[in-house]
Amino acid sequence: MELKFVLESILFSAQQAMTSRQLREILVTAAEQSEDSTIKAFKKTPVDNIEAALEELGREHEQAQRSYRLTCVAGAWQFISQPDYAPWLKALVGHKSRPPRLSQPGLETLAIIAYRQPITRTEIEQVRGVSVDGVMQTLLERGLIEATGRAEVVGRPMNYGTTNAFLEYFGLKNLDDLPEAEELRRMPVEKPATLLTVDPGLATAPPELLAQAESPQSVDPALAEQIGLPIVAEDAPKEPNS
Amino acid sequence: MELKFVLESILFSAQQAMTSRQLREILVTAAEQSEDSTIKAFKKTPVDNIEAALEELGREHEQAQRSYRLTCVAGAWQFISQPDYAPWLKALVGHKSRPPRLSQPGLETLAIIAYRQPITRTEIEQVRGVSVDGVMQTLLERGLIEATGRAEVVGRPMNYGTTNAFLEYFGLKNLDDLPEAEELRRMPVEKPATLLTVDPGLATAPPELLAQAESPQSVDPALAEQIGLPIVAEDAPKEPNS
Amino acid sequence: MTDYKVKFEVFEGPLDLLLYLIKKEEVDIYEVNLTKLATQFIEYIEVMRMLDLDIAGEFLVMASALMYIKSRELLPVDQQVAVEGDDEGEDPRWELIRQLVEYKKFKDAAGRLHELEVNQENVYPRVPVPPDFSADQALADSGLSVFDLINAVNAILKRVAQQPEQRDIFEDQWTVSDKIESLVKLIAERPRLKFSELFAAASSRTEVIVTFLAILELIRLRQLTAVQDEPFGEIEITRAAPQTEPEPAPANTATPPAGEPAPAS
Repeated sequence: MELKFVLESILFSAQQAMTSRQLREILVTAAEQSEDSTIKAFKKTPVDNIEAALEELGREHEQAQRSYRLTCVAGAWQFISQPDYAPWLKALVGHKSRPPRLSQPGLETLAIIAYRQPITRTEIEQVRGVSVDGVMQTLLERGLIEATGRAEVVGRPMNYGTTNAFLEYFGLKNLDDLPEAEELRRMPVEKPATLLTVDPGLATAPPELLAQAESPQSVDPALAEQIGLPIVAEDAPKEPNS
Repeated sequence: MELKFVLESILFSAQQAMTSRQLREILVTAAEQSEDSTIKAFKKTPVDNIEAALEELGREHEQAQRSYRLTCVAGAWQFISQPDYAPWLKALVGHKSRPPRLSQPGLETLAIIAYRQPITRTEIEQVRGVSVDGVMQTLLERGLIEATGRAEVVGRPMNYGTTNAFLEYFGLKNLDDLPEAEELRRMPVEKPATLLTVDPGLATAPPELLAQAESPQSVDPALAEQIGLPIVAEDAPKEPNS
Repeated sequence: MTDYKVKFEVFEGPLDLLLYLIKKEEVDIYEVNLTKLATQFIEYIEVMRMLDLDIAGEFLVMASALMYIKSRELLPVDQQVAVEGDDEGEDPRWELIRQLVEYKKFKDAAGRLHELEVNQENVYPRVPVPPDFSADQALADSGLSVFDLINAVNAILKRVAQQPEQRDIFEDQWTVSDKIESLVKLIAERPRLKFSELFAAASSRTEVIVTFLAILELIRLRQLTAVQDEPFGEIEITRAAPQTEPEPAPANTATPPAGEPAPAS
């Protein structure tokens, strides 16, 4: 019976991280409860030997390259799974996964709304050159944008703007705090008297609209990054995670 | 990301043994909650692949010869400790609560049912040579056996078979995992080519002596001991095989 | 006294008794002298009767069967053949041996099941605590995002970069786990620290990064909490609520006597 395997078996079944001293207590308890000389032999194991065995175990499990490791944090040893497998473990424990991070169209649309609010759906579509119905729906559901009133144009369409949740989501103090705000605000979106300025046959916005802006294509990922929009979304605003 | 390691990580963190179907559900749930293509890729993993990966994992952990291994009991996979380390785990988590061990008649009856199922009560009694009423009752109450239908013979008696609880109690993967399964299942005892010729001897006790059940007064147990009978003192036993 | 009785506990039935007798003779079941066996069996039944034991009906049935076999053995061989007939299944000797062989197999199987039963008592399934993803929320709970922290670290890195190149030799002296340990000690002494203070002594880019990773790990493990009293104010690090600390107090109650010999490991 090798000390390291005895320790391994204890740590593998333990409900919490254990220090070498706690492990030693288990060795002592087992020795006292048993008549077996093999088990009694571990009673007087010095803490130093336990620590050396733990280090060796840690290295072995590191080298084994499995889905879990034996780690030591602040002197306490514990088997933990590798972070790569978190998505499945969340599914296992029924952890309500956070809403998935915003999609690229979502981020672009949000950026347009943030910098040009209040803005109508049609105006957003002018910039993006594509329909934004689905994306708007998602942003509304996640509480990042809201209807702010009606635009004083033909048909009186809804105006949209960002919410406080939006500020929280991106850790912003206020809208002025948006990075490079000046530049983006200059991006022209005409407030047309007539609603149809986009050629319905075109899949993308007329180039001249965008050419005037500093950004080449609508809002590309690089820009989103530049303005500090996190690529990985943190938690959803409205839903305090359980 | 290898399937087997994903499965391993789930089993490593699971609170109970899991079947390949349950594991598959976790893969599906994780895929639905994620936007990551790596995670989504496991959504349609066939159960067959999962089972093959589990078998491989089981072999790997067997070969690793550590203090624990991955087992499959009644179709559900779980990490368990090697029995050698029980003294320390006892010290760590205390005694396991387990139903009392089965009696000898219980084990014999269970063995007959396990290897010969489906089997009727009469067939069991033919093998054991004694009544099994009390024993069957106990086994049924403990959920180790169950009625599986009726035999297509005169009187249509009940057939009995073992349950999943039986596999779990003995730590068996399935019925093929029973010790010497092939030999004991449905194998008729072969009659040898020649039976040994038995020398005629003298009868010591005429049959009529046995037929009349006339017993003398109770006899000193020392007499029984003298002729090598194992004896147990007890008050008024009704059922010798309970 | 009628309530005092002696009971055969060990024999499960007549077959069990026969196996016992065969074992005593140290012969194979197929080679057993059935006449002798019958004699011994009946002797046992006699003793049981003398002891006023409850003799189960099965024992008496078996005794009769043995008597029958024995009586047939007494007949001349030519008459035996006539009695046996053509159907070998009806040979009572074979029938008994078949039964004994079969019963023996299951008795042995029962023994193996018992071994498995005992083995299972010593098997402990791993029952881990469920993975706790609420720890991921530690940051969110504090109203901070990881970006706030990165931002703060960035500022510190810039400051370090502005310092003249110095002590590059010591670049690699820190590991994350070293830092974790020193932070745990520090936070034990001073429950509330300014984020920037933790980096005050940092002399290299590596050390800043290592310190930062250590803080993140401790926050994840719920050892530390990051708080910010006002938006964009100074971030402070405090000890987390104690209930989830992985190292409970009893750890210190172990008293390892020094200098004791180690067991062979």
